[in-house]
Amino acid sequence: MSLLRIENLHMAIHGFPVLKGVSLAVGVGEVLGVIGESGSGKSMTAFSVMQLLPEGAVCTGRILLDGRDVLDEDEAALCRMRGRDVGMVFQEPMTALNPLKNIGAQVAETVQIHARVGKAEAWARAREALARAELPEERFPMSRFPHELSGGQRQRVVIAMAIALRPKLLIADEPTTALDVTTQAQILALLARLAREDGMGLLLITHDLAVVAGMADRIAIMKNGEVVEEGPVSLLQAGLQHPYSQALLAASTHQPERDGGEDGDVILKAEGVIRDYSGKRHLWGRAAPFRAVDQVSFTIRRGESLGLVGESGCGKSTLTRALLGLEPIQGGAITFRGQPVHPAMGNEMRAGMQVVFQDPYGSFNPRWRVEKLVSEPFHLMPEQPQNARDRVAEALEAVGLTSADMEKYIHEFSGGQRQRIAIARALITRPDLIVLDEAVSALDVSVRAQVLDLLADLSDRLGLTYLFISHDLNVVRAITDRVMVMQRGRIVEEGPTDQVFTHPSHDYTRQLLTAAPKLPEGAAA
Amino acid sequence: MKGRVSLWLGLGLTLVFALAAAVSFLWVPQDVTQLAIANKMKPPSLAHLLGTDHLGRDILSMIMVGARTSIAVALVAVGIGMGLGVPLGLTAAAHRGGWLDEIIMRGNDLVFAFPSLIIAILITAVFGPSALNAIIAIGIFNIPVFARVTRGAALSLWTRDWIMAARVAGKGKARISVEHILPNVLNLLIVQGTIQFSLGILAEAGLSYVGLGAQPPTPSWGRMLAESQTMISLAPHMAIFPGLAILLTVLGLNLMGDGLRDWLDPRLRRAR
Amino acid sequence: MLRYVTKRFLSLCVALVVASAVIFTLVEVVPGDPASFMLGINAQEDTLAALREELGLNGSLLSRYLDWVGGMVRGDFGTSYTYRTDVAGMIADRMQVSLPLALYALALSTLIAFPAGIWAAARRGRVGDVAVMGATQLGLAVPNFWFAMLMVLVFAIKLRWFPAGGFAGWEKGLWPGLKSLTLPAIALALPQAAILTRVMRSALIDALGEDYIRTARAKGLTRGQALRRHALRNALIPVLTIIGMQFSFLLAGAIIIENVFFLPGLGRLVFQSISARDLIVVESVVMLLVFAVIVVNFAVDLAYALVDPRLRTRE
Amino acid sequence: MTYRKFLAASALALIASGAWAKTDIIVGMQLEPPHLDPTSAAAGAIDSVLYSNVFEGLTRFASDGSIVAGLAKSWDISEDGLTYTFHLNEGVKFHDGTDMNAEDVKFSLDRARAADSQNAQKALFAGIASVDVVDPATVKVTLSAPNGAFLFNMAWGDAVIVAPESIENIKQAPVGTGAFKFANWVQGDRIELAKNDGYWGTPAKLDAVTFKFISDPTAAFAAVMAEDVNVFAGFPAPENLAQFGADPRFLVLVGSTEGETILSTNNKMPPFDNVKVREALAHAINRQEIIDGAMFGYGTPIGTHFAPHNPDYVDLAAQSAYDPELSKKLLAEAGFPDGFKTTLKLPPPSYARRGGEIIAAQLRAVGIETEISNLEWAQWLEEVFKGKDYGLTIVSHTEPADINIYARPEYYFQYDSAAFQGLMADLNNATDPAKRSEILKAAQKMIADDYVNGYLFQLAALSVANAKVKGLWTNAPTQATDLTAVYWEE
Repeated sequence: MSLLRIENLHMAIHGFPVLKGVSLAVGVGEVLGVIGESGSGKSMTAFSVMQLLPEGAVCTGRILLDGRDVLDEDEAALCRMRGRDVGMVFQEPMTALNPLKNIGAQVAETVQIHARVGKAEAWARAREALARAELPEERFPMSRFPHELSGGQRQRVVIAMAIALRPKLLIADEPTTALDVTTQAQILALLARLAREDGMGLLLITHDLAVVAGMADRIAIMKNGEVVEEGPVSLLQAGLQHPYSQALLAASTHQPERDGGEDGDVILKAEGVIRDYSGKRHLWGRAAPFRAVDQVSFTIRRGESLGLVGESGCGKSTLTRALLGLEPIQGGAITFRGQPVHPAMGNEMRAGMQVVFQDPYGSFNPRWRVEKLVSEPFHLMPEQPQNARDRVAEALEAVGLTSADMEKYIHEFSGGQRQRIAIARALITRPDLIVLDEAVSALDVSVRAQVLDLLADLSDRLGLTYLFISHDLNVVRAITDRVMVMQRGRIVEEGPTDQVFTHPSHDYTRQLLTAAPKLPEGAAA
Repeated sequence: MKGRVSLWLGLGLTLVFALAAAVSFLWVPQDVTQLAIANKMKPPSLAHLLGTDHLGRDILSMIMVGARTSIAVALVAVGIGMGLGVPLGLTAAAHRGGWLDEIIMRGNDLVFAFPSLIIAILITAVFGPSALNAIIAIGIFNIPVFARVTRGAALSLWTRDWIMAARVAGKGKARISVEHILPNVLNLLIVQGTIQFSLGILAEAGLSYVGLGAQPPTPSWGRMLAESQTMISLAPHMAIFPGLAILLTVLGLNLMGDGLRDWLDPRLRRAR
Repeated sequence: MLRYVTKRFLSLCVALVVASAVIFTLVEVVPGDPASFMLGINAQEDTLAALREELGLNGSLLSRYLDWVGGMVRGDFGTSYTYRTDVAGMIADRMQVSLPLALYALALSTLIAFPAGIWAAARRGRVGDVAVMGATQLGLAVPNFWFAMLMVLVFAIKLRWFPAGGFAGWEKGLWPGLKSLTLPAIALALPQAAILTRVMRSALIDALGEDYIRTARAKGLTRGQALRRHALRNALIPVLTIIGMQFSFLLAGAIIIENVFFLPGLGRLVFQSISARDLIVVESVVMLLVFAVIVVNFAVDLAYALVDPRLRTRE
Repeated sequence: MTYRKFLAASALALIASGAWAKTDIIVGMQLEPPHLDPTSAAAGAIDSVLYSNVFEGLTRFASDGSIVAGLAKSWDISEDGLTYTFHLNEGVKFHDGTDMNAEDVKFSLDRARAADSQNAQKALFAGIASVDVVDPATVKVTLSAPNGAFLFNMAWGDAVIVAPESIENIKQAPVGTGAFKFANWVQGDRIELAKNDGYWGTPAKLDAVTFKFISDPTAAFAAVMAEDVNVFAGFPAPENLAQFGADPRFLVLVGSTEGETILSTNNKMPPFDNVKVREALAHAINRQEIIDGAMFGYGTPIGTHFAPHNPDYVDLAAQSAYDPELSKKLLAEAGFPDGFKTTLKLPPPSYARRGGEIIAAQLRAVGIETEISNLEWAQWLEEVFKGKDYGLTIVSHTEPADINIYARPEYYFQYDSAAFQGLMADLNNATDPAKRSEILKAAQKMIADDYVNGYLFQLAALSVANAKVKGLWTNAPTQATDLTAVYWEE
């Protein structure tokens, strides 16, 4: 008998249908991976089980937990169920904890809500739960506050809260999406172990096929509020049936076709670059200065695609800003086409390098039309070109949009289209170097594949030089000729991409590669 | 939904008084400079819809002309606050963390620390009471409000990627502030402007109440209230109608501000 | 820590010096001679000169400024021109009215605003919420001096529950004093309560939208429990800021209400001193008020640290 | 208050409602004294509290304005009118227990006329050549020139007798000889007086007096209505009096004051230097409308600068009767057929503010545009009185018998007439009552003929009292709230 059985679940928010007849089942001790792109309804399915839906949501169908229909329960019964029978882990550990309460109190609260026990007993059980989530009290006293913990540690606190009462079912909604790749591996391992030890059912929701490939018993693929395919995880190798599933898998392993970069002359050169931040001011004074970039040296040659990988906080974004001449450096030198790069450099220098940012939703002034957005870098020209409109149209067409899109506002475009507009904006001054700062990280896999194709195509056609910055090893591997690995402000390894990925020389590189979730060998559409 | 109701209600109330002020330029039931002592303190009647005051003037006409004073004072005070506060806030945000930011914000704190009513009284003691000086007194204290709101909103905008893109496009801080920041804080400024407008009307009434606002014979709601206070039990209409005028105008502006906030807030709009 | 305090103290001193200069200039440019105000229209020139000499009005601006600032540093606020008494003593007397009045009004506004704000936030969008928000809109729109007048008409003249004004003094006991401050405190508290209710509500609604509330709900807390245990304290920071601002405002901003109820408070002291050109009193009281605001702001900053562990230090 | 006193007081209060009358009173008034020395400030509020209650002079004003004996029980005047010999009452003690004798009189008068004197009415003492102590009960004052008004001058609050022993703290703790002694002052709120048991004259009937200061007219109305005060002396809102009058709990007292309320005109500023313009101004003004509109009917129209209740008063109101047509004609003759613009600067009292609005409307009707600015007293003194920077202003001259100000060319309305100055010199030298009366009448006529100022109305003394309070002054010949004879009716 299934622990959780969802039958023909329909859910609409203010009359707008979100789920259209979802049916799923999780058995005792089973791990079900639910995969889907944004808008597929995978998270809403999870919240339907908890009945923690946004205002105006109406569910029909059946959600049977241990044989009882959640949709028939009143609020009091639901409160008894949540946290005791079903635990939940969320995507964003940085905000999932109350900043004003220490972690002990927050975990103990789960116990106190459900079990009529004294404070000491509740804290004892919280201690135990934290220990099981690998936050032993000796190293992580329960009096710690959330802000004193890293993202991965906070996620462990959330997990401890969810499993404190050993629920029958644990729902994990993208539990590792916000985490670095090494932390992700640890958290996934922890979840797998807890499910195994307690015989919990685990409903693991993710956008990443590779994440479920390693730990799910069965998988379900969702699209537009429907389950398009469900079956054992072995389907990944055995062959997915539904065309969407196949396309998803193909996109996840996509390798854009590109010619190898030829060796041109050096256009950007960094020598011993140092970037210090004066300590942050806080209530009781100023923290010690922080060295974000430490003695970094490298070169980029014309026509080449250079990758820069590293986990969050390693200094790659800081380095990017220094390379673009937006912030001063405290040591070393950066030269672009033989001339020094610094915040006061001339427009002609700036016109030579452009940038594409990560967030397709935050990269554009929402009040400007596309024509104005794309043509903004013309500001760098001594004078506005005569054929400005034609050049905007040309750039838009180059990235697969039409000239008619010039008249639109940015909110009329999807995430992938926005990223194309960002690329068009970067192309408009015909720069020598384009810096791609996590340019595809926020995109769904299928869109990401298309944008990567576009980038490969553009570099082949226009002979562009890329500096490709990402935390995602798979992406870097797909698009770069050479790669640098950055850790704590330093470049720890550098070399041709294939060589670094197949024969890493530095421990850290090896760690990264091991931690990255991988699709099983032979997974193919 | 609720936002819509308060927006329309607020807009309606505000328009009524704005219209009354506009009409008063062309026509009022009775000239407010004409006194008719024999006809004083008459309760509302067909001849005088809202009655007459202690000098026999028509209260409806007084309220209509008084609306001009209130609106003009509050509007110009908001203008002063915006005109100086917004550039200051933009500058501070553009130089966030720098000495300029520090000076502007400390200056703001200092103005905030001063007791506004006392300073207003001092200003009128220096320059003599008049509508203009009331405007200055109210306007000065609007400056830090707008500076803070602008800076706060601008700070979060400065971290956006599109600002970075503009910097990559070689644009300077001033240019980015005007082209990118200002249009995107405008919503907030409009909402804050409505609120300051309503506070300005209350402040003008308060100043006039203590005799520091517009001077006779220019009618002013606050002075009408002040003059009628001793007669409130003799001729309650004299105090009630100007009081209601203030109350309804301020209410209208506040409702409009609330409604505008809900309507302009993209977060709330998306949820709708 | 020490460095922070020193820095904070220095910036506080700079602020006070700038404030004192601004106040002094503003007050000294006020036209009108205190001596001729005191002696009236039949005074003779030699009499006026004698009085000016005694009041110390003949010195240069700079020396008078330095005398004033120097005196304040030593705790001597000077001698009132008109009353001819110690300004510090006068301020202390008036504080016996102004301080309790401000605290009383603040207590009332908090007592109204907390339950009303919480209640409205918990019922967001429903009838109760709309009613509370409507009431706060009214509270914001009513000119408080006018509301005060209506209260006097009803509660003092018609019903005789409270005195129409004046201050009974504390020497007769707590109740007569409180009684005479009740109507003014209500008049002062009304708009403040409206503001505070709105801040409380919106801060709570913001807090209720946070992820950690969802986490708490997933633990099995009811809506109410999540609000009380998690949202409330997080909502307190903006509320504290407003309470701090309101306190300093109430201390100085009661001039009109003090006039309506003829209370011998600080506000009326300044008002009368300005018209009597008792400049030293004006300067000293305004300086004191500015000082109070700065100190209250500092206290609010410290209170943040009590509420929010992120602001406490661990290093 | 000790516990026992408290018991006694409550017992008293209980009985008061029965057989015995109340013996304490709360008097409201608008202005609070800045300090409590009547001899070194112009503030009328000081006299309102202390005159005759706490401090007394050699002579004093009676309620009808006549001059009667005060601390001096009698006096002799020399033939040439230069020497006044005052015979003091015996056994008079200051509140601190020290004796009041001729030395104190000499001290007080010498202090007031000294070079460094801070007396606001120093002119009152200007004619004194010397003050000599004859014996402890007799003092001789020698004048440098005869002064018919000397006894009148000595009755002013600025001429009360103070003691050298207590002069140091007089501003905070006044020590006088009156029927009440100063007890307590809560600044900003109230002043308390207590009965002086050792008073030399008729003892006061009240045991305790509290003066409460309520500046806001609305608050004053509320305080009276709520019976927070028993008497309000100088009630600031005439519009409320009808209501009090209709209420059996209250009694409204309407009396006369020495306050000639005038539209002061800057006689040196064109076009007011033209007598035709001033005459036009006079005819443009409708006095009755001002009295009705600004004072709600309280006030007596005047046609010159003189109090109507004074036996020497000449009614000249008809000479400047309201006649806008005549006014326009006069303006045209003076060369202003289309009128002109001027300023109208108004001090704080409501007679000025309301009256100003009405006068502005009346002047507008004949073509004179006025720009009104409302000033505080300090500003008014600076700009108008001292700076003479004004066209028109409204003010009530409350000093008694002050027609002599027209003899001062530097005075703020800048009337410079040798003829009038001569009249005043004659008046000073005249001691014969008939002669003085004749001169005074001529003086009134002269300033009316010259239309120096617009003469509006005599300010009324308006007070409200609990109907059971008896013995209050109705008229206000000087700024005083004499409570020495006040008692509660049973």
